[in-house]
Amino acid sequence: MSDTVHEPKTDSLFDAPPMGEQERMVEAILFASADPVSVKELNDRMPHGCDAAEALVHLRKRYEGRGVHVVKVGDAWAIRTAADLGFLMQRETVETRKLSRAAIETLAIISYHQPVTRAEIEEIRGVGVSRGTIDQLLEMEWIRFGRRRMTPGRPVTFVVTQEFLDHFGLESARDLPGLAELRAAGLLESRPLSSGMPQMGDGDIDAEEETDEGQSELFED
Amino acid sequence: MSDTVHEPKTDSLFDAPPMGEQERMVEAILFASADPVSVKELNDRMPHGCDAAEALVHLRKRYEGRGVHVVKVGDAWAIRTAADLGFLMQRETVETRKLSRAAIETLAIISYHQPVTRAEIEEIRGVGVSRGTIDQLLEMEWIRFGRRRMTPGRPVTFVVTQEFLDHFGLESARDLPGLAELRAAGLLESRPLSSGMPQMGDGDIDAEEETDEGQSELFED
Amino acid sequence: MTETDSPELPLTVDDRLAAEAFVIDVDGYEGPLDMLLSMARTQKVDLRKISILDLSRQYLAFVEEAKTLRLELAADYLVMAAWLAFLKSRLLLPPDPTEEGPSGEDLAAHLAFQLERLQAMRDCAAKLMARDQKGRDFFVRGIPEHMERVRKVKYTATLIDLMQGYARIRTKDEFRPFVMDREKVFTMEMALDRMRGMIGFSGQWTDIISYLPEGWDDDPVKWRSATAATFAASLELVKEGKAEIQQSETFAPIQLRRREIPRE
Repeated sequence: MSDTVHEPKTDSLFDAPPMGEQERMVEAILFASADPVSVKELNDRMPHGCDAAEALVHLRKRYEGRGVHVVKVGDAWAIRTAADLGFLMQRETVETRKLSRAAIETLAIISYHQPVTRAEIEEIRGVGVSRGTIDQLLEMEWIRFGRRRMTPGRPVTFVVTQEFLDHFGLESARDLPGLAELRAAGLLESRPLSSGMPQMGDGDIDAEEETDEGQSELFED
Repeated sequence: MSDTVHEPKTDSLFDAPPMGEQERMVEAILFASADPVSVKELNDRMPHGCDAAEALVHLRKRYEGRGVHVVKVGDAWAIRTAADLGFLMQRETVETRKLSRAAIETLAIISYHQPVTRAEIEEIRGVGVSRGTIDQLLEMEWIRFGRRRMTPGRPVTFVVTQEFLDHFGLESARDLPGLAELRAAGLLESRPLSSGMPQMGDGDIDAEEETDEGQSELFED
Repeated sequence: MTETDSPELPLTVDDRLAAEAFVIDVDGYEGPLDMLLSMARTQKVDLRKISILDLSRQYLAFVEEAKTLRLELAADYLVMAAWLAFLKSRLLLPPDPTEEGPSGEDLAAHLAFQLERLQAMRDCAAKLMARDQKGRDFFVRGIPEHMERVRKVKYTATLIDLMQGYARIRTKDEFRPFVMDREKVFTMEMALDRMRGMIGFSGQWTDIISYLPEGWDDDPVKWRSATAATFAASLELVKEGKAEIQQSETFAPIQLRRREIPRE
């Protein structure tokens, strides 16, 4: 499946449409979809030999400064209205459920520390994380399960989703505000102390490896 | 409400935004609205003093020849995929299926006996031939209409096509193996039918296929 | 909320207001670390230069006060209090070289790190929520066009299919490659089929030989096969409760008749 993307163009039986046409096609597909569309899917939907990635570069430029923008969301693309025109859209505004302080903090911790285990979240917050908080974030599709940590107990980790990036207008989790500064300050390291500190979570934080895996496997699949 | 539309611009306390801005606003509103938006509604939603009708003229021009168009729907406006790119909104999945027994038999009779009328096919098969079977073979372009038979009723005949020959790797229908060759190849049983032998299920098949008109015959499994 | 209805607590109004404030505050904190963090903020210094000793004293004082006010404190707060008391003693007493584990300073530094990290995450959360959000500041396509799935079926057949199909018609029989010639075999299924249709009319005892199909009684091989199959089928019908079978003596004719359905 995935090898169709980088198929050399010389394999093509027919010539790919001119780039201007390809740009139109990408434009039509992105306009038609409320959800971001991956480059792979664009290529799959466009005629053989098309290069959606290149067409996207042109299209993005074309919409600069316009009422709608071409935005990158993870490895996918979408068209979104310009944020400065939000005031025109009261009618379209969706009432989002008010998130609790615990949920907001948990979300921030997951986004900056991902992949992160529940015990690690609890260690950072110094308080247990209720199942409801995690469930709410999972239900909103802002977080999902990542790989299991290869430590005793093989705890599950949490990572943020494409929907999270889309919702907050982020190209990738690397673009989170202040990420570089936090890392430079060592505040994204997992720094367990071998004894003494009271543990709020499952108590197996000590067992977690000390390596700073944060942000290294943002996009697992 | 309705008198706001034609309000003279001189009444405005503030200057209306520049036309470029107004165009951006119309663009964003049309993009995000779930329904087509009338000029009146555009004006209502845009800052005081805006002229949505004029902005629409500009916007419409801007999208000329693009992948999406600004179109009038009744007395309202919407953004729609360019008609020539409709194919991008479809995903085709091709599934390969074996031809039904009825279709294969009908095809076989046509290929061995062409040109052949429907009545003759039915006589040879000993079973009625449904319209669906003939239509399917016509649609696949494996058979086509031949000359009309110069007999009462002037029935149409069927013959196989070049497409058929290509698919089966035949130069002409005369290359099809004859009965003797079929027998020699073990495809024909030479055993004569014993009249006293109960014909297991034979009668059933006839009855079944005869009632089995149309589509249902196409899918054997 | 009258003021004189709790004689066992000789507290002033101020005391009680303060106590209520504590309850509310504890509820408002997201755990002991959060409470420590807000206490630390009152020191109004860089979190890295915070005095953990002061903070411990402040926290322990709060817990003491909560006790005198008979407030129920969550276990987390008490565990933290115990740990801070331990930390305080470590920080105040000269280090014991025989003791294992991290020093008081290490523990204090770690607590400071935790507070700083929690504060950082709080700031991040605020920055995140202050971003332009989908459905509030920017919007998705209002009329998304759903992708249509067009299912196209392609039919195919091979030359062998075609020839087998033709062979089938020309022999008016099911095409059965690689099947043994069973011309002279009358199977039990065939016999059963035949007898099922006939048994209903057989109210009298009838020799099962009369059930043999036409044309199967002249060839001995066929006769044997047909007789065996008919006999087996007879037993099957009896087993199903559709017929009764009898034989007066050895080698006498075997007789069969319909079984009357008993009325219930």
